[in-house]
Amino acid sequence: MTNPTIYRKLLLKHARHPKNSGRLKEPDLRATAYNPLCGDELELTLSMTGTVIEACKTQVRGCAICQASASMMSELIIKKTMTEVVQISSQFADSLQKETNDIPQDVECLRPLIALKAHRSRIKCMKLAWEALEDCAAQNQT
Amino acid sequence: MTNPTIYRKLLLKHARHPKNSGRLKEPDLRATAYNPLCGDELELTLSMTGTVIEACKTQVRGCAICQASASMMSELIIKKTMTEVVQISSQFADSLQKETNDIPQDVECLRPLIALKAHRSRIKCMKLAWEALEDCAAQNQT
Amino acid sequence: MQNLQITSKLREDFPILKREINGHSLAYLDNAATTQKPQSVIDALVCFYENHNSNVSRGVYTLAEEATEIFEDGRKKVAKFIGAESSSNIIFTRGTTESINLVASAWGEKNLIKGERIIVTEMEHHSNLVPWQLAAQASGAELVYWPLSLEHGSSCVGRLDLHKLDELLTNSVKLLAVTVASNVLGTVNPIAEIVKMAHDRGVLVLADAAQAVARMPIDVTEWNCDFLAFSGHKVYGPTGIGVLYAKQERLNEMSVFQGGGGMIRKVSRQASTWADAPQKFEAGTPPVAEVFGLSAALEYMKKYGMPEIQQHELQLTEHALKRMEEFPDLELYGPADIFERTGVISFNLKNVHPHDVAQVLDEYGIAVRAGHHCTQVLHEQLGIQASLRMSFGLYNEISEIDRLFSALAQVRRIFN
Amino acid sequence: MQNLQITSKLREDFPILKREINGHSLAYLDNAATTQKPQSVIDALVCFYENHNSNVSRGVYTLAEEATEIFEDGRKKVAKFIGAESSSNIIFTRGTTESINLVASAWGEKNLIKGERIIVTEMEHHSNLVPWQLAAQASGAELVYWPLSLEHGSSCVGRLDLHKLDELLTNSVKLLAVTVASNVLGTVNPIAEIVKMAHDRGVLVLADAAQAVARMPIDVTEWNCDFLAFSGHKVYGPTGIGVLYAKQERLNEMSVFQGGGGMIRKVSRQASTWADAPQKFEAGTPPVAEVFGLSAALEYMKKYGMPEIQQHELQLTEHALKRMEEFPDLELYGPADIFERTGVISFNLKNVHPHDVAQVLDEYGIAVRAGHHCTQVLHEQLGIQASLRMSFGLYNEISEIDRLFSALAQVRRIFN
Ligand SMILES: Cc1ncc(COP(=O)(O)O)c(C=O)c1O
Ligand SMILES: Cc1ncc(COP(=O)(O)O)c(C=O)c1O
Repeated sequence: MTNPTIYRKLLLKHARHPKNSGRLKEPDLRATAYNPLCGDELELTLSMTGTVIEACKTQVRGCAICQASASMMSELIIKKTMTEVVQISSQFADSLQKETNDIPQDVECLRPLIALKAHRSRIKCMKLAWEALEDCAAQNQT
Repeated sequence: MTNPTIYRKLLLKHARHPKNSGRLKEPDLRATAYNPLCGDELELTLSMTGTVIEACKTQVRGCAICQASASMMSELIIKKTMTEVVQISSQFADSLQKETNDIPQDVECLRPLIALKAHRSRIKCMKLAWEALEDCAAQNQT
Repeated sequence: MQNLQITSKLREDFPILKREINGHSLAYLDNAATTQKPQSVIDALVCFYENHNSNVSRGVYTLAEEATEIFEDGRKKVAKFIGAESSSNIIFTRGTTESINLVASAWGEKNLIKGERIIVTEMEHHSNLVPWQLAAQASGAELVYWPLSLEHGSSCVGRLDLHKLDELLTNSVKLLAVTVASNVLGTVNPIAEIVKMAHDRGVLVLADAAQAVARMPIDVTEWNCDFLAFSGHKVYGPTGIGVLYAKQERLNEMSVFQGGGGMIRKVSRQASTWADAPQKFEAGTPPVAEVFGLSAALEYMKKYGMPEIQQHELQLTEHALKRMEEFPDLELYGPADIFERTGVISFNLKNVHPHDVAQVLDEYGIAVRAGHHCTQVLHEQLGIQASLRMSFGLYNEISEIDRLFSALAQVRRIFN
Repeated sequence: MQNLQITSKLREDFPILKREINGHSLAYLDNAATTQKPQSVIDALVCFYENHNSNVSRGVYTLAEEATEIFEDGRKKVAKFIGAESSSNIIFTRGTTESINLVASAWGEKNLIKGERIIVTEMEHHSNLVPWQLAAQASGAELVYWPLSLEHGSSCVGRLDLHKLDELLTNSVKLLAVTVASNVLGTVNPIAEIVKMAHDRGVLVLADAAQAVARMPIDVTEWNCDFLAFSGHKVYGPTGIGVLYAKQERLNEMSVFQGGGGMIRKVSRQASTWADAPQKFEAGTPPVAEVFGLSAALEYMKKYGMPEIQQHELQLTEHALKRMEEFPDLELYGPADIFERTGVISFNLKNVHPHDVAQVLDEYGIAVRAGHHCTQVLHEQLGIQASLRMSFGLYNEISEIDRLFSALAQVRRIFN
C-alpha cells in the first residue's frame, strides 16, 4: 500500500461529509444496489432534464469507501448527459481492472478510489453507486 | 510379497481343479454372494443332516483366489456342525484381520490364503464363499 | 499460563506464520473462517502425491492398496476423534455445507412430509439454514426458528433458552438442526441436553460442529446426536474435505445422495442397487489426499490435547474480552463469560463500518473478518448489517491480541 | 518419435515415478483411474498453504484477497483451457461425478417432465448413468440407451453409430449425455457432430470429458456442447476438484444445487435469493488449494501442448496394439485403429481372471486395473464380467509397455 493516507484524507472527507446525500423527493429515476457479501445497501435517485442529470442524491448504508465513491460520483455526474456518465462509469471500471496506473482525464478526480484497486475485495464497495447509476441509465433507455 | 509361488502352487491346484464344484440338486440351504467391485458371483448349496453339513457345492464365477477359497472351504466344512463352521469362519476372518502371522490350528489348512492377507484388495475375493456360508448359517438359525 | 508457552513453540509448525503483511508479521485472527495448516498436514499431502497416489477401492496393485488403506485409516481416525462407534458411521464429504445438504436431501427426501416441522436456530450459519429451507420447500414441511435470547446490557448476550425449545418441540417436529458453537457469537450450546430433550419427544438432532471440532472435545456417543457435520479446513486440515457422522439407524433410513461410481452395488439399465453405508453416500473418486491431510490434522491436535487447546483459546478469549472493556464505543455480540463460549468474538466499533476497520487492521498485518459471516438472520436479529470478528487458533498469542487493540485505537483516531 | 524423447526427461517431474514396487520400478499404467502429479502441482499446493491460505471472497485482508485472486484466476485458466467464452461459465465441483449430478439435479429438476426422454449411451461410466437414472425416477422421464455397435472380428470394436442416434432423436428427447472418450474401450466419440445432430432436434448435450481433457485438445465453443464435465485428478491435478462448464442459457434455466454460504444473495427466514452463476452453484467453502493445483496442472499440460501429448499417447497405443497381436488368447475391447481412440486399452486373457492377471503384474511393479471400471452396462453388453485395462499418461514409455507384455507371457505360463 503506497502511502494510503494521502488518499484517505480525501476519501474520509467524502465519507464523513458526503455530497448529495439522501433521497430526492420526486425522482425521475431510482435504483438500488446491494452487496451480498456484507449486506451494504445504496439507493440512488436522479432527476432529469431531457437527457441531462439535473440532480442526484445517494442514500448509503455502507463503508467509508462505498460512501466516498457515491459522494464523488454525485459530484461528477450532475449536469452531464446519461451517455456521458455511462462512458465515465465504464472508464472507471476499466481503470479498476487494468494493470497500469494511468487514469483517463475524465475520471482523474476518482484517483483516490482507483488507487485502492489492488484491494480487490473493495472493488464491489467502490462500484456499488455506479451499479445503481447504470441501472438508472438502463431504465432511461427503455 | 514373501515367496508367493509356494502358496500359489496349492492355490492354483484348487483354482484349476476346484473341489465340490457345482450345485447340489436339492439343497437344504442355498446362498449367493456378490463382489460389487468386480462383479464376481458365487453360489453355495448345502445339504444337512440335523446340524451337520452333509454335502456342499460351490458354483464360482470369479478369480483364482475366490475359486481356491471356495474349494478349500468346501473341504473344510463337510461333516462339521454349523456351529463349528461358523467358528472356523470367524477364526479365518480374525486371521485375515490381525497383524501377527500366527494362525489357529483350526484354520491352519487355510494358510495359503491367509498368507495373502497383505493384499487387502483381495480379502473380499477370499471371503466371498465364507459370506455365503454365514448366510446359510443365518438361514439355518431362523 | 503453562500452555501459552507451548504456543510460542508450536508456531514454528505453521509455515505461513512467518509471512509479513504490509511490513508487519502476520497476526492471523480469522480462524473461524479457516485455519492455517501445520507442516505435518502439508507434508501428508506431499507424501501422498509423491508416494501413494492412486484411486481407491478398485485396484489390486500396490499403490491402489496403499491409497485405500490411507483412506480407510482416515475414516477410523475421524471416528475415533469424535467418539463414533465405528468408521462405517463416517461419510466423507467436501465440507460441512455438503454434509448438511446430504442430510437435508437424502434423509429429508424420505422422512419429511407436508405439515411436519424442522427447527433451526436464529444463530445458524447459512449452511445450516438454506439446506433446510430447500428441504422444507421440497417436502412441504415448515421451518421453525428457535429464537435467540438477547439481553442488551453492557454487552449483547446471545443464548438459546431451553425453556423456549420445550415449547417448540411439538408432535409435528421431526428434526432440530443446531450449531454446537456459533460462528459469530462464540456461544457454545449444551448439545447433550438439547439432544436429550429432543429425543424425549422423538425429534432427531443434527449438530453443526464446524466451529467446535477445533475448539473443544467432541463425543458424538456421549452427546447422542443423530448427525454431526464438520469441515477439514477449519480443523487445521486441507480444503476439499468434510465429514458427516450419522447413527446407524439414520444411515438405514436415508435414500441416496449423488449417483455414480463407488456408491453402487449393481447397475442395470433402468435402475441400480446401492452399496452399504458409508460408500452409498460417496459417489465418485473421493478426496484421498485430503483425507490423509485431515488425518494428520487430527493427529496434530491430539498431540496437544483438546482440553489443552480449549483452555489456551479461553485464556486468549479472556484477555480479549478484558481489553474490550477499554473501548466504551465497542459493542460485543455474544456472551461475556468465557464459560459459555469459544474464542470467536464478534463486535463493532460505533460509527465505523467493519469493512473499514478490517482494512486498517490489514495495514498492520492483522487479519480479522468483516461482514455478516453467513448469518444474515442472526445479524438482522442483532439489528446490524455487518460486524467484525476475531477468532483464535491454537497458534495465537496474547501479543497478537494486544496488537489488534492498539490498531483499533488507531482506527478510532482515523475515523472520528 | 520425437516426443517420446520429451517423455524420458519429463518423467523427472513426477516424484512418484521413482518408486520401486516389489523390487521393480513402478510402471504406472492406470492413468484412466487417476493420473500422477508433477512437482509443479505438488508445489502449488504447498505454496498455497505456506503463503496464501485463507477463505475466499469474504475477507478484506491481504491473505483473503490473495486466495480469492488465486481462486478466480483458476476459473479463468480453466475457461481458457477448454475454450469457454467466459470464466463465469465455469463451476468448480468435487469432480466429474458431482458435476454431472449437479446438472441432473439442478437442470433436471426444472426441465424434465414425465414422458420426456434422456439419452445415454451403453458405454457410459456409472457417473454419467446413475445420476440420469435418479433424475428419470424423480421426474418420470424415461432413460433411453444409444446402443453400441459391436463388431466381433479380430477384435471387438465398440462404436456409436450416428444413424442409430438419428432414430433415437425423437420429439420427446430433452438431453443426451455422452462421453467424449470411453474409459474402457478408448473410443473417441465425434462430439461436434453429435452436438450438431442433437441441437438440430432441440436436444441438449452433456459431454463427459473425464477421459478426454488429459488426452486431446478440448474446445467447448467449437463443440458447442451445453455442458462439459471433468475431474482434476485425471488431468495431473489434485483430488477433490472438478469442473462443470455450462452455457449461459443453461445456467439461466437451472435451479439451485446445494444450499449454504457463498451461493446466496439474501437469506431471510423462510426463503432466500441466490447469487449469480457460477457462485450460485458453489455452496460452502470452495477447494481453493485444489483450484491452485488444478491451474498448475493445466499449465503443465500446456507447456507440452495437447496435440503433442495426444500424439505421444497414440504412439504408445499403436505399439501396445501391435504387441497384442502376439497374443492369440488376448481379446481386445475397443477399436484397433488409433485414429478412433485414446490410450485406454481394455482386454482379457482367455481363461485367466483379470484380478489374477493384475495381481501378477503388480509383482513386476506394473499397475493396471482389473474389474468392470464402473461400466456394468457396457460389460454386460460385451458379455463379460470384468476386464483388464492399461491406460497411458504423458510420462509413459514404450519400455513400460514391453514390460507389461513380458509379464503377460509370464501370467500365461503360471495359469495355463
Ligand atoms: C468417463 C468417466 N466419467 C466419469 C468419471 C468419474 O470421475 P470422478 O470419479 O473423478 O468423479 C470417470 C472416472 O472415474 C470416467 O472415466
Ligand atoms: C457454524 C458453521 N457452519 C457451517 C459452516 C460451513 O462450512 P464450510 O464452508 O466449510 O462448508 C461454517 C463455516 O463457514 C460455520 O462456521
